[in-house]
Amino acid sequence: MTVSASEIPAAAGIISVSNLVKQFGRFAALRGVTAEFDSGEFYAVLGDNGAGKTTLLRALAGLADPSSGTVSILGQNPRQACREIGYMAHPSLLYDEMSGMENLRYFARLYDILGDERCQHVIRSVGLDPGLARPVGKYSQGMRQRMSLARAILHDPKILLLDEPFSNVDVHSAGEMVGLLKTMRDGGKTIFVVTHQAALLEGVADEFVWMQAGHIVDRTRRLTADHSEAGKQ
Amino acid sequence: MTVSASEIPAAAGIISVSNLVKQFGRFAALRGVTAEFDSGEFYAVLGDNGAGKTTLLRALAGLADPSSGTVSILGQNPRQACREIGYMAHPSLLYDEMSGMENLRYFARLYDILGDERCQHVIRSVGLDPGLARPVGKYSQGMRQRMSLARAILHDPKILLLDEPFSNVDVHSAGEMVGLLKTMRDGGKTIFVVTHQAALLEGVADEFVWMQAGHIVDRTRRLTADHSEAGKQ
Amino acid sequence: MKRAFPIFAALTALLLAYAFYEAIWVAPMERTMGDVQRIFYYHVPSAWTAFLLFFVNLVASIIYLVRRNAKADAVAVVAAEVGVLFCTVVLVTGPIWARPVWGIWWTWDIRLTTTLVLWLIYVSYLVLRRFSESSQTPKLAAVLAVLGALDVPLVYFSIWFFRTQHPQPVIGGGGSIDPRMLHVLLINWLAFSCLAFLLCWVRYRLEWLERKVEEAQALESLLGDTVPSSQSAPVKLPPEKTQSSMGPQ
Amino acid sequence: MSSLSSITLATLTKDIRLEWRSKDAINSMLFFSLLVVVIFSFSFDPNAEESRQIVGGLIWVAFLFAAVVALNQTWARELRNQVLDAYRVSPAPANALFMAKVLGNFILVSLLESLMAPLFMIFYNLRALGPAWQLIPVAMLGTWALVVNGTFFAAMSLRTRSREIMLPLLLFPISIPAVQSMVEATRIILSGDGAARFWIVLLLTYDVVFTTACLALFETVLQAE
Amino acid sequence: MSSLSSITLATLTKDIRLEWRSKDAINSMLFFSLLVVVIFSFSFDPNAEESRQIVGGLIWVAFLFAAVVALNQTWARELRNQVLDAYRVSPAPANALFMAKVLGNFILVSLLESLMAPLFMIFYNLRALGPAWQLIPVAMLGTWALVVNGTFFAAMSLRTRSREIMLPLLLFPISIPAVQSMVEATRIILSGDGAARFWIVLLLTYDVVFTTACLALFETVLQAE
Ligand code: HEM
Ligand SMILES: Nc1ncnc2c1ncn2[C@@H]1O[C@H](COP(=O)(O)OP(=O)(O)OP(=O)(O)O)[C@@H](O)[C@H]1O
Ligand SMILES: Nc1ncnc2c1ncn2[C@@H]1O[C@H](COP(=O)(O)OP(=O)(O)OP(=O)(O)O)[C@@H](O)[C@H]1O
Ligand SMILES: [Mg+2]
Ligand SMILES: [Mg+2]
Repeated sequence: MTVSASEIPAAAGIISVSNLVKQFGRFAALRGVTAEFDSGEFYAVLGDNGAGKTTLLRALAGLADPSSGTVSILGQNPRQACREIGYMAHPSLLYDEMSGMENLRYFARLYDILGDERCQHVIRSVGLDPGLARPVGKYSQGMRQRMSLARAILHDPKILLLDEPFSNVDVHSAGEMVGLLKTMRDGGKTIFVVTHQAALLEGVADEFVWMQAGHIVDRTRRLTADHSEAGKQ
Repeated sequence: MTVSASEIPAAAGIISVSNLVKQFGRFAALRGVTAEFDSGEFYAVLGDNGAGKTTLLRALAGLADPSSGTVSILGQNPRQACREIGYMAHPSLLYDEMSGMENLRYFARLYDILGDERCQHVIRSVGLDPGLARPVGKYSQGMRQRMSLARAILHDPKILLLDEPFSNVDVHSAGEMVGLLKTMRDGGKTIFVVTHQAALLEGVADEFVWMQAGHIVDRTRRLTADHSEAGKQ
Repeated sequence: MKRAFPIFAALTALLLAYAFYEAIWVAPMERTMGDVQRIFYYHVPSAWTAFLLFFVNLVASIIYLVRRNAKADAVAVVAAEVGVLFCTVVLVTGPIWARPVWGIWWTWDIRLTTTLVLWLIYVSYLVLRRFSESSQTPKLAAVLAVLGALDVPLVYFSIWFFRTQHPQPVIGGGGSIDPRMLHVLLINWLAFSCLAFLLCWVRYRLEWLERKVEEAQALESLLGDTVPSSQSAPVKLPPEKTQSSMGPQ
Repeated sequence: MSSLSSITLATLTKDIRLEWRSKDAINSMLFFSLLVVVIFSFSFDPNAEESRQIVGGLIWVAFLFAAVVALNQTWARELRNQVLDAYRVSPAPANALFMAKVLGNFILVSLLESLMAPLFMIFYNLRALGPAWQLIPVAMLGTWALVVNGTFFAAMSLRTRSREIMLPLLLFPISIPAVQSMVEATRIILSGDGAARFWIVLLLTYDVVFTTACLALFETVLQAE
Repeated sequence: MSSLSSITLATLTKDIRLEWRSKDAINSMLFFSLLVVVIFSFSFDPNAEESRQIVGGLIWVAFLFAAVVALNQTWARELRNQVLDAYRVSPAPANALFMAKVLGNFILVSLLESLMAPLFMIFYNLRALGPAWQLIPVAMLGTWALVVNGTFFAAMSLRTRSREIMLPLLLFPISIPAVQSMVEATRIILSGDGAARFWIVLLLTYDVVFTTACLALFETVLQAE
């Protein structure tokens, strides 16, 4: 598959979402999202509070059943493609009482990964020490976010979905995480990052996806100031 | 009381903290903080995760009993001075099931404020509509943060303690809230804002208070890049 | 279709009135119990109707689980609601009847107990629907309906073996019922079934409309913070920023 | 003092208004107590003479379990967005909050009891042989005892891990004399042999002692963080 | 299938290891059951001949309430940092998680019962007049019935408001035949009149039916969000 360089991505993407609607009672968080996303790109998903960013990510991860519309990942539905998806939410998705290594060892079992090497490798790759005996609950916020990322990439997925990985993280740790993500994108992964701190991803992300009120209102190659006008269309 | 213009504030401040230590089990979140803060200033409290910012604010509000050291506010202890303190935490401190007006009406009773005028006035002053019947739980994050601020300023306190008022708020709402705070500072209030988005307060805050590992490591008039070196002292 | 409803409603009302007349004035008086026995014509038809509705609920729930058909789910709710209503009628008329006849309000007779448990199960079904927060309420409710239905035969056996001293049914097993009484009973049953169907119809239409409205509202409402953001954040607050600026664009 | 009672009233009104709006707690509690009664009558065959003898104990144990579930919800609303902190930074007296919660719980638990008691009567075919009116002060004093301590301990268990389980762990040991008095008084009244006065006086003493103690100590519990 | 059992085992081991590390749940549960026994013996005079007759009911009601408290904690750990989502995005089968939780709860509740049963024996001076060994299958089948349904309904109530109260509201109505069978079987064995076989078979049927149904439906419940 060739990655199109134009503003509008090629039709045959790794992820394709068509007319996605997600309704919560009297409120629709997604209101007909149609989009294609390409392999090996770094997408930054931006938008106001309540725009539907988290909901979109959860629908891509197969955690939220769409009310209507379809999500197709590598031609399958998200549940079938789950081995290719790494998901990192705002909460850590880790057991606070276990050490990082114990956590990963457990999640490795869920993916049928045997042996400790993979876990150790992943922990090292996010810049932590696999020998750390401290339970995750006692990690600092920055360390916890890294460990959470380690869990998401444990099974070497093709697609990474990260929800506000830098929120409540200090500037220094955030910078390091961005570097890490960049390396992974360069290694061929498709990366989605939801964030309110778009400036952190300037020059790193390949495409900025602007959401508003349950729609994708714009997709830009650069973090331009004119997205808000696009939003008003 | 004259407000000193020098880097080190005058000794006779509106708030004085001496040798404050706050211990949680085996961990000290504050490790001997000594500081004076002046009336009518806008303080931005910055620092890494776990630096002790929230703990300091809670100690100032009288919500956390210091393990040792003293906090004096207008010469009294924080509990006695509670009528002069407005506190806004990260959670909204509001009842989700009641409308904004109903919430404020209840909190007004706690401060012996009778009549609806004050509540209406405060809600208007944060840019919301007092007639809004929707329960606070259905407000957007930005509206909720405003209403939370309204609760904090309801009894017209001299001192405002705000913990991450802009976190998870989109850029637009955050900008509006900064404007509001600036107006209040100009109206003579002393304001403390804890935040990770220091850039928002550049040119607005009178002083940046840098915290690290339970200490105040620096206080600067401007948001300089050399704070990290100060931190390493 | 539009006209069918009022016609059916009118017919049901007529039938109910006729059944009432039959039950109170036409049916013969029972020898030992006297007039109290006339509760019979409300008690038994309500029970039969309730059972029928619970069965409908089960079938609809299974259809929902298999097909994920929203209409089946709506039918399931409606059947459960109206079924609980009729079951309540049984549970109220029963003791009213029991008090003068047996001298007690309640006994752990097999029929009484199974009715009570059935009522409890379907009330818990309604409670679950009410308390469930997610958009997946129908799935959870359908699951509970299936488990609840599985429980009923087991309840029956556990009571059947245990509570031996239940009083004999007034009208002994099988055909010893007075044919005139049977006639009135059947008329009442027909009337009650029509009433139940009517209630279900109304509730179903309401439920379906409500869902449609919800769906439409959902796509329009801008409950979230949807003020168009601008990069150059205005530091000055707009003078009176009220609801109107957040209304539908 | 006037501020105390006016804030108590404001808080109580607010709680009742919120409850009225959703009716969640009351509905689920009513159904729960109904279930407790039914489960009890399945476990203790109401036709057996023996169960009839100990129904005083049954009733109170059932009330106790239902009350614990209700009491566990007491502070849920104040915790949701840490609203309790807003109360703590205000000049309002701690006891106003406590009294409002106690009164609210008292109303709720009394409501539950007035539903469950008739059901027990029906299922177990009860008829009081002693002076039945005395059951009312017994029930009220007993409920008050449970509710005062329960509200207090619910506030204490806010600061602990696994909050729901803490409440009974704290409440049950302290409530034993109250439970004992309630059970004995009820048994005496229902069976009609002897006078329940001793037990009623004991309950009254228990109530006075613990209400005073809780009022004296609640400020400390509330401000502990 | 091998992945099912290996993941079940991994999850169970993890839960037991975590529990062993803090011992929170088990300690508080033990203390809670002790309290229940004590409260019961205060409410139902153990010397009275009548209480002795209905002790089968007493034991099972006590177990039921203790079990509900334990079951309510089942998913607490998975909810804390939404770890459940991590499970849901993984390819691991839903039933592995369910079986691990059921087995964990079964171990926990059995532990509680083996502590409480001797206490009841001591307090109430019990001696089984029938074949006492039959109490063991009754207890095991009964516990399994409570635990399978309880774990399932605890997962269902995750998606509801006021989660703690929902569990008994869903569990009690459905458990009535199981409770009934346990109580009757225990009564028969303790008093020695008649054979408990019918009840044991009924319990077994109940267990088989509901275990199958829960396994068939758990995936739906887990993936509902
Ligand atoms: C106390 C609560 C009572 C409840 C919950 C109750 C429940 C029911 C139910 C569910 C049925 C229909 C079941 C079937 O057809 O097999 C039924 C039928 C009937 N009930 Fe009741 N009942 C109660 C009291 C009474 C009393 C006091 C009497 C009269 C003494 C009575 C007489 C009958 C008769 C004659 C029938 C229909 C004949 C039959 O099917 O055997 N019921 N009842
Ligand atoms: N489970 C839910 N039930 C009801 N409403 C929900 C639920 N989840 C999300 N919503 C609503 O859907 C809308 C979109 O939510 P979402 O979390 O996707 O926004 P977001 O873009 O991630 O916002 P934020 O920047 O605040 O994280 C919000 O208005 C939210 O209130
Ligand atoms: N109740 C508590 N019990 C134990 N430790 C606590 C408690 N509250 C805070 N801490 C610890 O104290 C330290 C300082 O916490 P604090 O919340 O003040 O940090 P902060 O500067 O506000 O950080 P952040 O930017 O993440 O909000 C942290 O390491 C935290 O883990
Ligand atoms: Mg989000
Ligand atoms: Mg903080």
